[in-house]
Parts: sequence; structure tokens; C-alpha cells
Amino acid sequence: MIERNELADAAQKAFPADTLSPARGESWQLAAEMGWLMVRLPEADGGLGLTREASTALHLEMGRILSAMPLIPAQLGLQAMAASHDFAERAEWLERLAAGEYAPLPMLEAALTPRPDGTVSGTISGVFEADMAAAIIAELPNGYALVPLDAPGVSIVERAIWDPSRRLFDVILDGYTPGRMLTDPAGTKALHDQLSGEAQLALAADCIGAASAALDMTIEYMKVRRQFDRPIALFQALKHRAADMKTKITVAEALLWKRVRDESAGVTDLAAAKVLAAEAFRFVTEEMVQLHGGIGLTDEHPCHLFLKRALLNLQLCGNADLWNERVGREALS
Amino acid sequence: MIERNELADAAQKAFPADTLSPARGESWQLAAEMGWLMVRLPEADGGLGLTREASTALHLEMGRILSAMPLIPAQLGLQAMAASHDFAERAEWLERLAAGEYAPLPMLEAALTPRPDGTVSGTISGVFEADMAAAIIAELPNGYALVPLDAPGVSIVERAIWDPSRRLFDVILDGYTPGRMLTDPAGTKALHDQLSGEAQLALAADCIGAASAALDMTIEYMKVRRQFDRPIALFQALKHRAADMKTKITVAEALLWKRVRDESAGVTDLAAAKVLAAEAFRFVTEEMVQLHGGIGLTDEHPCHLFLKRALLNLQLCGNADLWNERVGREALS
Amino acid sequence: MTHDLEALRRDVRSFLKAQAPADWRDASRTQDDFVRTQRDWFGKLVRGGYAIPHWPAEYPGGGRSLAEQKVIYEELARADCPRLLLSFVSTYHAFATLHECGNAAQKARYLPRILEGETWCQGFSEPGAGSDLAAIKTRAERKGDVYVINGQKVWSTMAQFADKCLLLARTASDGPKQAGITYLLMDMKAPGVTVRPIHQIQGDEEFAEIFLDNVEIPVSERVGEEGMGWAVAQATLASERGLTLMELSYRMRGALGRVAGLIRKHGHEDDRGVLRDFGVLVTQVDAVCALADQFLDNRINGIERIGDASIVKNAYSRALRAYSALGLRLGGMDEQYVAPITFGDLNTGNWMADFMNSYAWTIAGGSEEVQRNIIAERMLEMPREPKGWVL
Amino acid sequence: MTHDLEALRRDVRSFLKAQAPADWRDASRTQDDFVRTQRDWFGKLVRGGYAIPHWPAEYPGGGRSLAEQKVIYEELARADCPRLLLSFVSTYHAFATLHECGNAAQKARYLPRILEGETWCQGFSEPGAGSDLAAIKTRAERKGDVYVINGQKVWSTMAQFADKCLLLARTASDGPKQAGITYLLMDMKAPGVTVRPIHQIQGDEEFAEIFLDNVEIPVSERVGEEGMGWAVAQATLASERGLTLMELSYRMRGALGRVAGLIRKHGHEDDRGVLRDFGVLVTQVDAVCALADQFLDNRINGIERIGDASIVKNAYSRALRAYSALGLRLGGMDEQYVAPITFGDLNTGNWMADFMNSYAWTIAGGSEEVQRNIIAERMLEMPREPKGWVL
Repeated sequence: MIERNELADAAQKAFPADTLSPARGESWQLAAEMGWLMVRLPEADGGLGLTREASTALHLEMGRILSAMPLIPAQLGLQAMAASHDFAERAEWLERLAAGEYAPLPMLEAALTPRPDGTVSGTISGVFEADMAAAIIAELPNGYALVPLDAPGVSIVERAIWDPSRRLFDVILDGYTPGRMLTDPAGTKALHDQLSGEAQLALAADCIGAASAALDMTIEYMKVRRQFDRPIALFQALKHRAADMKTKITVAEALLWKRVRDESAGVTDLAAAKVLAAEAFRFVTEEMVQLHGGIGLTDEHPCHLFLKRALLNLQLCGNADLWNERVGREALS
Repeated sequence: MIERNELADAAQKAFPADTLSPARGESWQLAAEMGWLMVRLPEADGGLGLTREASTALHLEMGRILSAMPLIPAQLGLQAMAASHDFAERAEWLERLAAGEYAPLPMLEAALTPRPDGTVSGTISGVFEADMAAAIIAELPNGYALVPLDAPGVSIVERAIWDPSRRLFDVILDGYTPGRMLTDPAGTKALHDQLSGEAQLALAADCIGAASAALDMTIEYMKVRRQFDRPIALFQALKHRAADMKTKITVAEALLWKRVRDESAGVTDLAAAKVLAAEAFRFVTEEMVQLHGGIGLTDEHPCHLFLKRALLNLQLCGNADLWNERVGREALS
Repeated sequence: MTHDLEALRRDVRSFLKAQAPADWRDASRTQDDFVRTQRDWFGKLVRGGYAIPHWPAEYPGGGRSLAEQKVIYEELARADCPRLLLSFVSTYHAFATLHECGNAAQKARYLPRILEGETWCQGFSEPGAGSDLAAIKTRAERKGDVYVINGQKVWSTMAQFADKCLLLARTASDGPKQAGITYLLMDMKAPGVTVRPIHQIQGDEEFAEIFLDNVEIPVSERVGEEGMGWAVAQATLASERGLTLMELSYRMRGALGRVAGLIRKHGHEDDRGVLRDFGVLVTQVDAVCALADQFLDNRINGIERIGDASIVKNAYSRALRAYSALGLRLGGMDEQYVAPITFGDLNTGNWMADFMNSYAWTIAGGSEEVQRNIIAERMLEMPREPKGWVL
Repeated sequence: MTHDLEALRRDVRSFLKAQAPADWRDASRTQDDFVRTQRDWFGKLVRGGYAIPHWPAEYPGGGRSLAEQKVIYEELARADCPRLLLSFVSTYHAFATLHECGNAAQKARYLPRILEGETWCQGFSEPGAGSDLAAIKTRAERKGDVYVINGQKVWSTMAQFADKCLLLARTASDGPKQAGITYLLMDMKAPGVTVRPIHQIQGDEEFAEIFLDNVEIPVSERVGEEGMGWAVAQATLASERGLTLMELSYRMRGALGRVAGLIRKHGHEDDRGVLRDFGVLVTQVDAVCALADQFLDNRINGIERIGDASIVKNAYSRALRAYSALGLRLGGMDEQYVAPITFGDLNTGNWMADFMNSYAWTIAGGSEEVQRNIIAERMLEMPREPKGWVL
């Protein structure tokens, strides 16, 4: 708890609330200097050895400012590397990553085909900010691998997205020969589950942080904006909508922290926290647009940045339909 | 339109809005005297030969007062009889029904098993007010049949329901030998579709009428009930809820009348109107209970009569899940 | 600390394993049976030392921290024991009022009796007052050594079985409406007291009306000074420390199996839409449990914020509505036939009853709208409407 | 009558079959292309006699009854032609204003030009005024034969392409805020007029801001008396007779196939939950069509009630939201990648764009809340808040 609050305070100082989506490069450098890239790395490996609670606090704060830097995929990549004890270059790469190099985990499913000659072709989607990455860490048909982006048969292509606060790439494999395996087939499932769960929590935190900032902005606006000779914050019907926004965020955040602390929670449990957080984020940003009236529909006002981030977050690492069905199915059995 | 308004006016005079669920027997007698039992019977058969619009207007008005008499199943029974030109006792029965005898169509699916000896056993559910019926008109395994309730192998048992404004029975067949067939196997499907569609429209009308009365009562209450030193009708948040109730009813009613007039609409189209009307009715009655506060939760106040009728109507002749799926499936093909 | 809590948890579990009634739902199909079951269970809990953990240590079973109380209520929910409805007003409202505001004689007289099973009801709400508690009209007229009471109370939980009543009555009607209210302890057997149970739409009779016709209450039964009853009432109302909503949330989570049962009964196991809807509900209920936990943890740690309680209440009542609405929907036509109810329970599996009962939670104890006002005005610091036309 | 309508319907159909542009969406991927497509299509409709059915019979294609207009718009929707966006203010707002309140010279001068393609915009809304139209601040100062205008307008549809503007400005600021407003016809090429398109969040630029810096308007371009502009503005605002919402509802119904396409594309044909959700949407859209029909029929029959229009507007905007939200959900991750938009269209199949565009309908032209107030206060006759703190 103390560690969590200290990190949040530090983050709020380093990234003030009034600057949304600060420049990616500078943010990244700042994050590296503050040690955030190695928050979850065990102390034995030179990291800070902090818990899930600490990284969640950071992702929440980065959500609050609609951070443009890819801290979530970077941290997942680092965790994959840290978990791969048999990988020959592990120590070297951990050092490089802690120092600021970027090797993200993709946030969407890949469509890959293994060929009889041992090569792999296809598309790995959902790679954030791939143009600053040295490599990616991807689940290939025979296990997790480090895929350097300058390797033969590897290329990247940006896929323009609606969310202006982030950039998304496909990594195209065309006859790529996997080397640098991080897991054997047996270890792949365990690592997959670990990373999937971590990804859900990180995204949930991003949603909660961003939704909270959206609510704050909306309330400030409602106090200032006048209609029919009084601030719109005085209209009971609108006030009640703000109360419901607060309620949704608070409920989703309570579930998030509970699951963060619950080491026995499975992937589906963690995904449920993400779905609830993303739905709350979506609800809040839809209300934000409405309550801002016309200016919420113009791209000069930041409303749409929040809305678009919410709608993308809903789709990353499995959408609500997919996970709600799994939650229901597991609760049935 | 004129005919519809005239019937509505007459109904409102005969059944004033301030008496909810007037006594079944007297209502029935009044309805018979006013010719309502033969509204849809062709003039050639001695009926009034009026359209779907006329019967819809009546069912809507009877919904408004939460009528206890089974006009809907009676009218469906009469229509089945009228459509059964090869039935030997048709003329006799039409006369009896027009004069006030009651032979309802069940409003729920039956679970019947034909036996090799030609008898049928099982349960016919959803028979309203069976204790005043001479017979029922039921879809048996080999077609529609008139089933006199005093026939051997036929018995009735009341099934207590939550809705206090109506009474529901099962008709139990135990080795019943069907005679008095109204349709041959070929005609059964056509009659089934005709009656199903008519049932949907009648129930939709019941929902719209009752929902409108519920809204009227709620608004009156809101104008009178004071909280925090003013009528609750002055609270913007509550006013907006009343506006949404009105909107839901108006939308559902528009679809109802459009489908009533559309002779080419199929059963699913008509059921869609019922589902929308029943959902509007449910929405309105839930709001009614809430807006009445505590007294809406006591059985001394009529709120619950509306709520319980809404919830039963949702289930009669197929519920929302069933029909929404069919609407979707048909729109997809 | 954590160690002690786990030890307590083990103790409670073994007590409940031995003592918790297994058949209490079947033994609560009528109001009388329900009351008998309640009295039996309260007596067992008193003897076991778990009935009044929030009372001071001088009472047997008292002196527990809020963290300990939380453990006890978690276990009561987990074991699916009967809720302590009949004794709730006695052990929480009456206790807090007497403990904080009563004089020595009142405490000595009434607190021990509560442990012996004397039950209390609350005479606060009135027809016409609703969520606006200070608008009460029941009069108390001082005549020598007694107050003479005339008026009517409503929504008094279990008043038909109560021995005593926490009564608010008006001794003056000039000045602000919060002034002029006096707090009295009334004997429910006193001449002029008539109790009429309220028939609820789902068949339960959890509440009653109380008619007061020249009822005499000795001045010695007044709590606090004359006209200062509004302040005393705040002690009464603040006595419930969030345990109930946590307990109810966990009970609802335990009852999710009833929805799963419906899905299997009706063969919806492969209906992806139904699975999704069930999943949404499961997550919603889990989240409310997490929220109630967090709320209590914040109280334990002294970092509760204004408005927190309103959020928990609205979140719980919406989840309860969603829970019962899904059950009602999945149950289909079956649920329209009347089936036996369980008195005093919220998650009974009688889906029509549960659905209708769920409304009580958005209306009673300050409507959903009142909670929204609190969240907006006190927590989010949105402006309050100017005096005079304010909610 | 019905016979004539069916003959008209056949005529319109054969006209549209021959003339309706098939490729207009592809030809509307940029604002410039969109404007070109709009001008072409408006010209064709003018020549075909279907552009201004609501004008008097003295104009070619005018003199149609509301029932006939309805037929024309039904067919325009059915044929999925481009909506007449660019010419809407000219043919409805400008026409009605001039026809009802303009003097002979103004009518003679401007109405024929509209048919030749002169386009108008509306200078009503202002930043800071929002739904409270009478709160405008733009000043018009009389100096000899001209008014000198200073101020700012916003949310002016297609102002960047307009030749003329229907302008509301304040000539006096004492007295009630509705008084002191004057109605002027402004040349958009006049010195001091600066137009800045508003970039919408979905990429469209349907609206613009207008900055007015010492713009001079001859007094002869005033409509009605000085200070009486509020009454004239009512004629402008009342000019749209419900045809648009009917047309849009039918267009949405026609576009349900886009949702069906998504269901097939993503293989949801056997997902009963998705089928149900689609079914709910289909019924909702059908019902909005029925409602818009009924609304127009009531207008035709002279039995429209106050508030009817607000119900249609709220019902349509909710259906549009539901339509685009379901598409967005079913489209999944695919929809998060940017794809070309269609300018000036609501049901484009670009689900992110459609979803974001749907908000405009709950905000523009009187927010959803304002409509709810109208329904509650004027239709349901619930009490209005006392003057002074009223909405």
C-alpha cells in the first residue's frame, strides 16, 4: 500500500495531469530513469523486485494521462524475459531492457503458419510502438521467442488506429527462422497464462486511471459551463449522471485491486477485472462526450482521446464478449 | 380509425378507469351484451365483421383496467371456430360463443403424448379462467380440436399465479379420445400461424393499454406526493424518468398499430410488436414501483397489479428471448 | 493481528459447523415460523459469543474490533446462516442509541434484556415523510410526567413482534424542522399502540405500521433532552457500520449457484448469450463484494470518505436487481406460478419474490436518488442547489 | 388520394432508377468530393421536380402535400440516395424564413437563386449558449444604413461552403433575453467574415465556426422588425416538418443489412445471444420507422400533439446509438483500425465513425435532456420549475 502510494505520487509529479499524452520519447526516458522498466524484475536480476500492486499503480497513473509510451507491452516483454531462465542471452537482454531498450509483447492474437522447413510466416498484430523496438517477444508455434526486428524475414508495418494516443503495428514474418527461444513447449502454456493475466491487470489499471481523469475533467467542465443561467452541474439529472460515473469507476477499481492482490486468481478472473474496468471506462467517456455537449464532438477538445482509448482498450487482449462468456462458463462448471 | 375510436370510447364508458380488474362475471356479461365476443366474427356468420384494428382497440382498453375477464383467449377460440368450415358443429358453437359461452385457446404450449390407441394424454397449460369454460380449443397432435371440459379423461386444475388480475389453469388429458376436430393436418399449420399472430397482437394491446394506465397513475401520484417540501414531479431526474416511460410506450404503440394494419406481417413480425410492448410495459411498471416509493411495495396499492401482469404477459405465447432470437434469425436470412 | 483473525475465523467456522441451522429456509415459510427460527438462532449466537461483537467488552461476546466483526460476518454469509433480522434493531440501533446517548438507568435496564431476546423496532418513518426524515408529524405532548403521543409510523421493521420502540416525535413545530424532535423509548404493549403488518407485494411482512393514539410514555424514557432527538437519531442511524452490505454481498455471491442451476435446468449451457449474461452478473457481484470489503477496510483503517457508503449501497442494490432479473428471465414461465417464499431472505430462488424484494433496496433507507445526490454533492463536490428549492 | 400517391411513388421510383447516383459513397470520401456530389444530386432533383416539394406551386416541383412529400422522402431513403445535406438549410430554413417573414424584394431575390444552387447556412448557435438559443451575444450595431456585426457563431452546418447566412444578432441587451434579437441575411463573402471548419472526432467536417469582425449588413437585409428576430427564428426552426427523421429512420432500416453482414463475416450465425441482440435492434428500428410514419400521418391529419416531435427525436437518436454500438461491438478489433469515412452519412458501415457520429443526435438541435423536459412538462403536464431557477 505504501509502495503503491509512493509510486503514484512520484508518477503524478513526473507526469502532471494537465499534459495529456506527453511525447513518447521523453516519457520513455523519464520512465527508464525512474526505474519503472525494471519495477517487476526480481532484485536478484538487478530489478526493484516490486509486486503486482506496484506495476498496477504505475499503469493506472499512465492511464490517467493517456500515456503515449508503451509501458505495458514493455513490462510484459521484460517479464517474459525474466521468466526464461534457460535462454542464453537472458542476462544480456535483461540489462538492455532495464537500460531502456524496448522488446514488447504483442497485445493481440497472431496468425502464424509454421512451414515444414522450420520457418514461420504470418502476421503478429497488436505491437505497440514497434518503431522504437529492438525486438518483440512473441508466441510462435513452437514457443515464446525473441524476434529481433532486423532479422531476415521480419518487417513491421504501421496500422493506423482511431486512438491518437498510441500507435499500433503489425510485425510481418515471411519465412522467418525462429531462433532465440524463450520457452520449450512445456513452459509455453505456463508463461502464456502468466503474461495473459498480467496483461489484463495492466489494461484494467490503464482504464481505471483514464476513466478517473475523464470524470475529473467532466466535473470541472460541468462546474464552469453555464446553460439557462446556471452551471450545468446544478441540474439534478446531470449531477446524477456524474454520480453514476463515479460509482462505476469505484466498483471496477475495487475489483481490480482485489484481484491484483489475489495471487490465486486465474486468467479469467483477471480478465473479468479488465472487462469491468474497460466497460466503466467506456461508459464514463460516452457520458463525458455527452456532458460536454458540442465541444465533446470536436477534435480540439480531449474528450475524444479518452473515448477512443476506451474503445481500443475494450478490444485488446480479448474483448468483453469473449471474456464474459468464459467467466460465465467457468462459473457454471 | 373511426371504428377504433368509437370502440375505445364505448369501452372507457363501460369500464371506467378508476375500477381496476372489475368482477369477471359482470365484465363478461357486459362484454357479451356489447357484442365484443363477436367483434371479429364475419357478418355472414352473424358477427360484427370488424377488423384486427377493432379487436386491438378493445384489448388495449381491457389492458388499461387490468381486465379480469378472458376476452383474449375467448376471441382466439372464436376465430379458430370461425375458421373451421368443415366442423359439423361450427354454426351451433358460433352461436353459443357469441351468446356468451366460453371456449378459450390456451396461451402456453402444451405437452401432449399421443397413444397408439388414438388417445392423448398430457397437460395443456395456459388456459385462462377455465372454470367458466364449456370447452377449450386446443392444438392436439393431429390437429385443432374442440375439447369439452366435461368429456371423459378431461379435468382442470388451477395453477396459482403471481398476477392477481387473472386466473390460470392446466387442462389435464388422461387417455382422452379426440373427436370434434376443427382442422385436418393440412389446415393445422395455417390456423396455428393465424392464431399465433392474433394472440401476439392481442397481448401487445393489453400491454400498451395497461402501461398507459400505469403511466397516468404514476404521473398523478408524482404531482401529489411531496418530498423535501415540493411535489416530486418537480425533481428533474424524476421528470425525465416519466418522459422516458412515455417515450417507450409511444414507440411500442406505433409499432403495434403499424403491424395491426399490415396484413402481410408474419407471426414473427407480430411477435416483435408484442415483445416490444411487453418490455415497455415491464419498464413502465418497474419505474412505477420505484417512483411510488414505499407504498409501491405494499399490496394495498395497485402498483403491483400492473407489475405482475407485465411479468406474466412477457411469458405468454413465447417470451422475449425466444422471439428476439427468431427476429434476428429471420432478419439475417 | 492477521494471525488472530485467522484463529477467530477457525473458531467461528467450527461454531457454525456445529450450530448453524441447516433447514432454516424450510422453517421460514410462514411469518411465525420465521420468527421462531430467528429467536432460536439469535439465542445460539448469544451463547456462542458471536451475536454482539460490536458491543463493549463488558458484555459477553463484545469488544471485537471492526476487523474481527468483518470476519464473523464473512463466515455467517459463507455458512449461509439465517440473517439476523429480528434482532437487528435491538443489537445495532437500540444498542448504539442507548450506549451513546442513554443515561445510566436506561443502559442498565435495557441492554441486558436485549441479550435475553427483547426485540426493538424503529419508529422513525412516517407516511408523507419518505426519504425526508425530518418532516415527521407525530406529536408528543408533555403532560406532567408523561408524554402523550399521537400519530402514525410506517416501514417499521418487524414492529409486530417488537417489545420496545425507538420513537421520534415532535414536541415543537416552530423553527427548522430538525429542531423540536424528541427521542423516546416506547413500550409496544402500552395502551393506544396498534400495529398493523404491511403486506408486501412478494408476500413477506417484514414491515408494519404503528398507530399511536394517546399513548403515554414516561418522561424517564426520553433519550437526551427534549427537542434534541434529531441528534440522537443520528447515533441510531450511524450504528450500522457497513457490515450488513458486506454480508449481503457475500450471500449474493454464494447464491450465484442458483442462477447456474437455472441455466442447467433449462438447458442453456450452450447458449453463448446466456453464458455472457451470466458472466457479466458474476463479475458484477464479485465487484460488489470487493467494494464492500474495501469499504470496511477503509473504515478499519480510518480512511473512509464521505459518499463511500452511498456508492456501496447503490452498487449492491443494482447488483441485487440484476441478479434477480436474470433469474426471473432464465426461469421463464415457471416463475410465474406461485411457489413458497422464504420470509426475511433476499436470495431465495423464488425469483418473482426475489425480484420484487430487490426494489426495497433502491427505495428503503434513502432512495437511489438520495444516494446519487450525496455522491454528487458531497463526494464530487458539485454545487448544491440554493436553499429554498433544494433537494 | 391514395391512388395519386401511388402514381407519384411510381414516378419517383422511375426517376430515381434512372438518375440516382450509384457510387456516391465512394465519391464522398473527402469533403470536396462530397460537396461536388451534393451539388450534382441537388441539381438533378431540381430538374426532376423533386427537390422542393414543400414550396408553393408557383415554383417548379412545388405545391406538394405533406403526404406527397412523405412519399418522395420514403423513396429517397429506399433508393439509398445521398441525403440532401448541403442544400437543406437553403430549401428548408432559408425558404421558410423568407416565405413566411421576408418582404417581397427578399423573396424575389433569393428564392430563385436557391434553385440555382445558392447555399445558405444558419448563424444561430454560439459558444456559451448551447441549447439556450436566446442567450446569444453576437452584437449588431446600427450605423446609418447598415448593421455592424461583431461576434462568433458555431455549429453552423456546412458554413464553409455557404453563400449566405441566416444570422441572429443582438441589437439590444436590456429586457428579456428573447427581445433585442434581430434577424439578418448575411453575405458570407462580406469583409470581416471568417469561417473555420470544425474537425469532428470521426473525421467529418459537417460544421463550422463563423467569426464576425465588423461585418456590415445593409438594413434592407433584415427580416422582420429590429428586435423581433426571435419570432422570425421560430419560423426558421419550425420549417422541418418531420420528414428528415422519417427519412433517416428508413435509411437506418435499410442499413440493418450492414449489421447482418458483420454477423456473417465474424461467423456469429449460431450465436443465440448475438441473434437476440440483433433481433432487439431490428425491432427497435422498425418501431422508430413506425413512429416517424405515425408522426407524419398525425401532422397530415392535423392531430399532432405537443411533444410528439421530441419523442421521435429521442427514439431515433437512441436507435441510432444502439445500431452503431452493436456494429462496433460485433466488428471487434477490426473496427479500431482507421478506414475511409463517408462524409455526410450516418450509416456508413465504418462503425467507429458511425458510433461517434451518433452522439451528434443526442446533443445537436436540443439535447436529449431538453427533449425530456418538453415531454415531461408540455406533454405530460408535469409542473415546470418556478421562474428563476428553471430549465
